[in-house]
Amino acid sequence: MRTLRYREALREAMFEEMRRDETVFLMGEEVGFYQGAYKVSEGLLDAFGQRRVIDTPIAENGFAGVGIGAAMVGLRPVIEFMTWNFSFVAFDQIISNAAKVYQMSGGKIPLPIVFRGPTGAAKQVASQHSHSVDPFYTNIPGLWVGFPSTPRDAKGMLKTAIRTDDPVIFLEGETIYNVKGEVPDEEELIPLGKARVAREGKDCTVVAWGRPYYTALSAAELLEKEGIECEVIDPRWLRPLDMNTIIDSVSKTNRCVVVHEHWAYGGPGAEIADRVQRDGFDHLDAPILRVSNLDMPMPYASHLEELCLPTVERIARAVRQVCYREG
Amino acid sequence: MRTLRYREALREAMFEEMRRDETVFLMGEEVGFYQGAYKVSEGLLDAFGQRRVIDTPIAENGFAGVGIGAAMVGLRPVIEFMTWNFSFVAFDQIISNAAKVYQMSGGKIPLPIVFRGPTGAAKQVASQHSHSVDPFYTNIPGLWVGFPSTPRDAKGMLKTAIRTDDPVIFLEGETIYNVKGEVPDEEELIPLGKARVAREGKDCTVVAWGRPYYTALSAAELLEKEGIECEVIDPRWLRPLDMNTIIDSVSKTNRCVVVHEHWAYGGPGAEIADRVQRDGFDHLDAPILRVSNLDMPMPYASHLEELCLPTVERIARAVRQVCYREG
Amino acid sequence: MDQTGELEKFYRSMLLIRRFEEEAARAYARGKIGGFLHLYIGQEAIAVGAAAAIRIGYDYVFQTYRDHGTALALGMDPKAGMAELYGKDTGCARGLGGSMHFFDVEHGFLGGWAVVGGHIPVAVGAAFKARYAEEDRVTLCFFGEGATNIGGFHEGLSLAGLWKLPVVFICENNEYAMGTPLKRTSPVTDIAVKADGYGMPGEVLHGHDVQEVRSRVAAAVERARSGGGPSLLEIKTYRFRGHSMSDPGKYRTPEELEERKKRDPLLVTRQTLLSGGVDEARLERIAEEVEAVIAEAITFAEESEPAKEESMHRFVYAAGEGG
Amino acid sequence: MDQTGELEKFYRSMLLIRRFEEEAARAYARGKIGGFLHLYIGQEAIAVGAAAAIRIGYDYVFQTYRDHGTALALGMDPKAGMAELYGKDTGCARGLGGSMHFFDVEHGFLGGWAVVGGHIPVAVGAAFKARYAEEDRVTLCFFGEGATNIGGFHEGLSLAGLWKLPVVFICENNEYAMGTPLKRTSPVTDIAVKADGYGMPGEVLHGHDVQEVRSRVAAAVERARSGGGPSLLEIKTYRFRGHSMSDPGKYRTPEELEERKKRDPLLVTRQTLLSGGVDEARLERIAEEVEAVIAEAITFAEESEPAKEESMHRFVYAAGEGG
Ligand SMILES: Cc1ncc(C[n+]2csc(CCOP(=O)(O)OP(=O)(O)O)c2C)c(N)n1
Ligand SMILES: Cc1ncc(C[n+]2csc(CCOP(=O)(O)OP(=O)(O)O)c2C)c(N)n1
Ligand SMILES: [Mg+2]
Ligand SMILES: [Mg+2]
Repeated sequence: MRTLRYREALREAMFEEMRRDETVFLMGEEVGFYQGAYKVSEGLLDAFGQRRVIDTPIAENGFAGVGIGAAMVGLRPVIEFMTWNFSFVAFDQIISNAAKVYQMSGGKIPLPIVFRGPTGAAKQVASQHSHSVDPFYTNIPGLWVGFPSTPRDAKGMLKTAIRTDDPVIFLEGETIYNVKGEVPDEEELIPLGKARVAREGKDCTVVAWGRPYYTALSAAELLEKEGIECEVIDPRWLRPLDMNTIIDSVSKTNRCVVVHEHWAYGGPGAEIADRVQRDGFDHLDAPILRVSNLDMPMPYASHLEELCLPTVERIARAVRQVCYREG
Repeated sequence: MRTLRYREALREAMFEEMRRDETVFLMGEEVGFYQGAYKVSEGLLDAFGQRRVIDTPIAENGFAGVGIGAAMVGLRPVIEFMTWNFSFVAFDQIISNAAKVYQMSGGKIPLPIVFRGPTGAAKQVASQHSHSVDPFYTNIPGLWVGFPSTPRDAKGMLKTAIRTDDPVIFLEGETIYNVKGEVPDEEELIPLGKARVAREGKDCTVVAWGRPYYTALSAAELLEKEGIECEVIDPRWLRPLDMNTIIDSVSKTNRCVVVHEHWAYGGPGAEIADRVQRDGFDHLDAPILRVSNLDMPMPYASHLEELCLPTVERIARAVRQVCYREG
Repeated sequence: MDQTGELEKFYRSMLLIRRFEEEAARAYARGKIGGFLHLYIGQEAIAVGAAAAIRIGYDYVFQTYRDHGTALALGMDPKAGMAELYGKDTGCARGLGGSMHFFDVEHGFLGGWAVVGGHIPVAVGAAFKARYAEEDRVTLCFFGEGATNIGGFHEGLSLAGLWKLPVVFICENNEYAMGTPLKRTSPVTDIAVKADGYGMPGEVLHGHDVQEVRSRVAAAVERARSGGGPSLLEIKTYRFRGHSMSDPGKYRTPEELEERKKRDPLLVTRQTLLSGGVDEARLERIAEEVEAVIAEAITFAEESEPAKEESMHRFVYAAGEGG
Repeated sequence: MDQTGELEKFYRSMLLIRRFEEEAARAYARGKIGGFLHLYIGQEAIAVGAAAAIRIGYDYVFQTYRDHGTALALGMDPKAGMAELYGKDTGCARGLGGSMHFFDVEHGFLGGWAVVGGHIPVAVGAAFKARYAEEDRVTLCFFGEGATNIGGFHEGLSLAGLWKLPVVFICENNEYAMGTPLKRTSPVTDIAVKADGYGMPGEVLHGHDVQEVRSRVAAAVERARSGGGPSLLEIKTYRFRGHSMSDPGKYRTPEELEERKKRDPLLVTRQTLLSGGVDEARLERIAEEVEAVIAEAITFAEESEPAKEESMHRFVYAAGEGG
């Protein structure tokens, strides 16, 4: 095991997959000479040259489409969005083309492509730059959606994503690029659609990914002191969801809180809640609660931004509530 | 009362609002000389001329943006997407600009604009042309989302949408343009965020809008013969959701089925389910079930398309199941 | 092949497309075909001329929803095409795609795309791959003049121009985008003018002369193949039918239509052949052969099994869960 | 006003912008300001020259995230600007917008937009309204050279060109889009060339001469105002700082930067003023006045109340539920 940052783990995944497979390439804004806007691709240009690490103009619709076309005829593109906010100008390429090629061609043309980049509110970058895109891309059949929380998962999931024969939406937490964690020395592929139990506990199941995963772990520690033991589950893949792992946990805890950094209406948060109530109805001793971004465009001022995001306190309050432990 | 088609009711709403308010105009592809791809705007060019009924090139990002800019400085645009599938190339304009202007300007610039057009699968137009956009736009704070099911609501809701000082996403069912229904002679404004109980019943609450609203009514008739009385609720506005009306109903029926023509993952379907389990937990005698589009790109062949959409049989089965009336 | 022999081949191919679509229109009227059906009638010389200018099965071709002609010109089996329109399992996309999404990988036909402008960057991606893999494949990317105002057009051409990729952009300017004539949609009336902004040559040619199309496209293809970068060809043409089956085409006068029909590529080619010494009987025989192919395609489509439920479930993901 | 008097005014305005941003950069380093902060340092003559070419408060102006200079040149109160950067309730957007989203409706400054190209169609919409309302307002739309490859640019310019709307597109070509020089992003190196495709005039001018900017922009504005339609002006310039505070700007050489600083608009204007007979003391006085304004702005920002929680809840919807 070595200790790597989330950002470095992602870089290693790309490095190893590009070394292994000549058809893998990286394309996006500032991924090459600038070494990546968030330095995820640092060093890749040196290692692989301009043929395989390609800086693009600001034209997300264009280069997302180029990736799709290249994937149709045998390459395995990794397309970086500088942030997922900018995927909105490429939304049509992803939903109408990437998610449809395999079906439209009657199963003749698989589309091995990864779209990746940071998502969520960074720090005070205000409303146009603080979107969480989970609700948009998880709705769409034909796409896999991954969102690693730890360096280990970042590496192992990205490697899986690159090797998968379908389009993968790969969401990275912009604020957790610096998080450190252990990553195995040997190669590891984290399978599609497998969640991870990050912390065991018998009183309440907490499902969380991305930055709120860490907030949820902190809340779990706090609650432990109050005698509430949380089981924290990181779904890792948002599509497909590993409901077995979640339901197994709920059947033990009989309670569930979902924590996510996206607006509350719909999205994986609502989907998980719906599926837990449906598949775990008889196990539930309390309604499923969610801790979400407040329902408003992200404000710039730092103290307001904090209020909008899931906090330890909001999570703890939700857990206490489902455990009927309110004061 | 007069009998109008859904399409005519929409047209009347635009006609009346344009007559009433000089700042209202209609812009989109083929809305003028061609009289609208689906003839919703038939006659408007004749009545109001080219200044106020404006044909555009195929440039949704462009003309959606033009609408936003015009609304910022005092006009009240109605922007027609020929179908909502084509809003994907304008997605950034809607989420990053329309939904943000009021907040970004610190409350100085309201944005009275309506984006409207048909959504959902039409008939055999295949995967790229059969999207339901409800899950995408309902997630976004700063937008109101309406989806009328009847001609009366179509007219009264569109009038409200045009008069509202915020961006409104106005979804019309492509396959119900021909549906006929009664529309009052006098002016009617259907208020934002008010649902409608379309059919009373004591055994199961069924929430449905758009085409599935009619499918749900048919299922309710079928079930009546089996002794199950459904209460059918048409939310009319998907954002904001009128949860009071829904919870009131569930507190009576103790059961709920949500029927919708969008893919299952997330969206209003999951949101309603989540909010019912949360706010109505103690009333529920069975898990909330959903009847959704099958989770796949829409196939072309007509018999397959039918399988993908909510059917009377699938709805009836779900209702029987929550009523524990399965054979 | 001699000139006349080649032209005869082109004629046959154009006639096949024409008859395929006429029969498709009839089947549509009889409810055998559903959804949108956009006919290529009047534009056949472009597909046939362009197909003759490339290495079929090696080069890549992308088209809009108005795609039957291009697919057939490249050699797609009319049976697979008609079966697709009928929503049959034997269709070129197993009945999942329909009229707007023909695909025929063996002949390099990579769709059949229904969002205006959306396929242009995708086609550039295929050209990107040829460069990446150091292959001398060329990509043809077709679109209508109505597509030239949309972002996808701009971004696709910008990238191709910047990277000097081997792609030929073919704008089939049939004067209308649905009901809207070019002058109400574009600030410039010659599409080719836009090429300058992308650092590539722009050319205008006429689409009723199949040999002219072949040779002009071939020149652009050779330039692309030999590393000379992309081009934008504007081919002036006209569609004789409405935009799709539901469009009566009221936005144009009968006189305009009659005028344009004088340059019907089939008529023009037929006249050239006759004046080149080919006799009526020979053309008659070609017509009969074509009828036989079309009849066979219809029978095949009628008799094939409907698209399978299994297909719609299966062709969502290529990979199983687990990668 | 005489020539020198005008130039003095321009100088003052440019100095104000420069000093505002230098202080903003310091406050950023001290953690008083967060998020992205894109400085305009080196480009000030463009904002000031352009502002002098329009009817402020009547005409409409749209800018990217690099927006402080334009807002200040139009007359936005530096206090409101600095307070916005500090996230205060007294900021021009109540602390909700920050650096990238300055707004000042009274001076016709309609933002402050952070998605590249996204505001271009929006600006065209403001121009559309002027036509609709039969007003002779003109819209200025600023963007970087990096924005010219994106769809929004194309669609915005296409619509403006087609409808001959009263808008002046001003491309501030500062040679870099983040770390990428123009030659690696655009197939043509003169942005103005692209104007042809949109049926509008394209011009190139230099951005260090504020009077040249004023008069060339004024000509385009007058054309637009009098019904002559849109124009595309490419103004060559340079930014002396990195793209934003986090960019050390390693992609360019110190020599290049030094070379460009010789055309620092403040330096150039100062020299022109001095050789035009204005004495050092006078310039010193201007500098002192500016310092006072900046100091006041900082004090104001420091002392203002933080942005209010109520604001973030309130400014989501303008209409109550019920319409
Ligand atoms: C982005 C988008 N907007 C609108 C449409 C609806 N639409 C389909 S074809 C068409 C006209 C296209 O005209 P043109 O590009 O000239 O091609 P033609 O049909 O003449 O071959 C329109 C508006 C669409 N498919 N995609
Ligand atoms: C659609 C989109 N893609 C990417 C970005 C990230 N980004 C912000 S500024 C910028 C460079 C813009 O360069 P240019 O247009 O030349 O303007 P300048 O910063 O030089 O003023 C990029 C890539 C963005 N904001 N929007
Ligand atoms: Mg056309
Ligand atoms: Mg620049």
